[in-house]
Amino acid sequence: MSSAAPTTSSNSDTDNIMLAARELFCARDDRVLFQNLNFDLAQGQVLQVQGSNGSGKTTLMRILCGLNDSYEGSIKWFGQEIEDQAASFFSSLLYIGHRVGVSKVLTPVENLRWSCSLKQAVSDEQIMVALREVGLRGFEESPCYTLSAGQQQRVSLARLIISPASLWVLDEPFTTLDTKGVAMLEKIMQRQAQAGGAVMVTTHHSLSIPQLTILSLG
Amino acid sequence: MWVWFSKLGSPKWFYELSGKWLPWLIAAMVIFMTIGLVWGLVFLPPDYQQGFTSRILIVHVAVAGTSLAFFPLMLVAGIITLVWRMKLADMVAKHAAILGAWFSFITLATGSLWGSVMWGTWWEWTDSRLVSMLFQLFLLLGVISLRSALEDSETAAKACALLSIVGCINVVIIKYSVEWWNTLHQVASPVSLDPSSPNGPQFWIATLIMIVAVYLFLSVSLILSTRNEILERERRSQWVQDLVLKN
Amino acid sequence: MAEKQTTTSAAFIATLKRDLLIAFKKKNDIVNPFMFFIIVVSLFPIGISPESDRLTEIAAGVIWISVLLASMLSMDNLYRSDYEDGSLEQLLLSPHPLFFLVLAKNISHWLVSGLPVVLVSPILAYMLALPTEAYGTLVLSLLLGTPIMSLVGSIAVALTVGLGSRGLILAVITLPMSVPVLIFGTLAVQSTLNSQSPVGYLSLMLVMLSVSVSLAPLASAAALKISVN
Amino acid sequence: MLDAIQFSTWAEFIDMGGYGFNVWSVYALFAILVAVNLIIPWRKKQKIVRQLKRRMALDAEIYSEDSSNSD
Repeated sequence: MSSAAPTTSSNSDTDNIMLAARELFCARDDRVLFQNLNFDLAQGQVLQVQGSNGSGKTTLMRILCGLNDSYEGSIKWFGQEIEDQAASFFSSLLYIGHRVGVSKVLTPVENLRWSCSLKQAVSDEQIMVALREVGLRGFEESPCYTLSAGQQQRVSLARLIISPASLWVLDEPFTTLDTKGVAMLEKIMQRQAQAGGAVMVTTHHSLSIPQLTILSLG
Repeated sequence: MWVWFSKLGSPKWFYELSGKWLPWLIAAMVIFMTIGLVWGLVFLPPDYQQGFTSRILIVHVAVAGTSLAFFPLMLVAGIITLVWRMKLADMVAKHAAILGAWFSFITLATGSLWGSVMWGTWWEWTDSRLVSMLFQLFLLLGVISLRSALEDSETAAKACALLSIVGCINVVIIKYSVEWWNTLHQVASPVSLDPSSPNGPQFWIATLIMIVAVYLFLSVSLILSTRNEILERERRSQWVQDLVLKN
Repeated sequence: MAEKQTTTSAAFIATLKRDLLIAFKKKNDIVNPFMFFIIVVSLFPIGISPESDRLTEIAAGVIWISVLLASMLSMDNLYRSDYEDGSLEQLLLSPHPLFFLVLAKNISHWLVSGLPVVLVSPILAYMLALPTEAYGTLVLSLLLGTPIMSLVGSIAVALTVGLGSRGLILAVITLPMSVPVLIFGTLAVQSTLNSQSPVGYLSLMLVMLSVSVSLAPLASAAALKISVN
Repeated sequence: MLDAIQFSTWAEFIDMGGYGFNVWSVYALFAILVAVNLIIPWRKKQKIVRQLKRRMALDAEIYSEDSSNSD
């Protein structure tokens, strides 16, 4: 199995580094997924993680979120260990994984009301506006099992609009989206970068975002 | 290519250290077990109440006493696995669960062989030791089946560690609640003889020797299994490959 | 950026409301274990004896064991759909202590699965010829015992949530753990029948409940983290 | 020492004061416990070593083929 080549993004503005990963090593049973992986994620940056199937993209994303703790190395949040400031880190973090976190029996509004209120107070108007923005006007009150996979994905993306989180970790958010949806998500990500937030995203799409840097895993 | 960068130190260290200790442990085990068994079977005079069935007790008490050590052992291993993430602790815990189930089962079987003479019945719900041993066996089987159900070895290690900790607390609660339950159901209890009823000093010395022998056996068996586990899990590492070539 | 962050209690209430909402939308998950409970209890007189003397003797045990089995069935849904649709990951990534969020899920589970069983138990007790003076004790003991089972069972459910085919592993893990609750629950009823005071047993169950409330969600939270890993 | 032996004949030894079945079953169970839990790990070790050797031989073969092909 090949190991990941350490590809450090060459970002000049080092003052506003949000997330700094150093010498990450992760092995699953017998297989080394990546080793000696270093990268920084600065404010205003969109970092696209690339790599072939099974190269550990999803694992890396989950490690950064704290969902997976079987790794070695250090990950620092604004220069400090994440464990020392877990509350601040988790309230600034928004993660959307392969499983988008949308309950099928609930309506989009009910889903968002819960998943957003885990982090911040949210009003129904905010949710309505966000749903309209992701193109789900008219679907607000229909249970999610009546929606298509792409529409369910859009429900989860509405959280990006509502949330004030400064760090977005998005694992394959484009897979079920149509071309309009892709353009919309790119726009939202760009807006986040301009507002001083940061995005980490895995996808095989080539993104047209000016703030883009690429991190390749083996 | 197969460079395995994880912390090799501790399993390798254990493998080498246990390799040095093993012959001595086996020798001690053989000596103690021979003395205990020969004494128990040939020399021990019959008990004034129990006759020759006191010979059952020598073995039964030794196995039963030792089987109480498994959950505390798994508790400690579980805490080490969860807090310090030491792989070795999980390897020990994995085989402790299996060996513990064996011990619990043999305790139950020998206990009922003794009971069939002394109580006139193979199974006695009013004996709290038997009942709580039965539930200890169930809990151990639960840990074993959880491990076999989980595919990812790291998840399995942590999950079983947590279940062992919960299980250990539970075994204690079960033990006391079953004892309590029994004090209330002992109206028609046939238990006139306790395994701990007075016996001659010879009996106690023989039992003590057997307890030491059984603990030695436990250590030997656990060490052997753990060494196998190390070889399997670390099979990619250089030192295991060197070791195999030397054999 | 500095928008209002929720307090832990708001997140707790939001989780509680959401789980109750899901439960009411998926009525089968509530109704089936409940029906199972009633059916199992009704099978005992047919299988053992319709004589009321015999039934009186076994009533408390039958109800308690049926409750155990029914709660086992309903338990399975506690985290599974959340695990499958990814909501569990969102729960784990909340800035609030996981203890309270897990507790909220356990409470909502008990409200829809444990409480109905407690409420219907006097009717079943009547059908099993339990003397009237023991109804109060039975209901109280179930009221204290069913949440303990939800809380402790939650640990096992959390440990097995990642398994594709769980089969009966949940029962194998959880049922032995419910022995103390079963013992004290039935002893309380029995002592009332013998015209003794059940207060001792009930207070012991109260102790067990408070220990479970304070420790079991911690273990469940740890188990969820392990399973989602 | 020999005085302490509790039996004068083999039959007595087997009989164990009438409890022969129980006493000998217990010792048999104990023997099974000890034997199984020593033999299983011992056999397993032999199996592991055998498998490892085979795999290493196979790896070496593939490696030498690879290097000869690349020449």
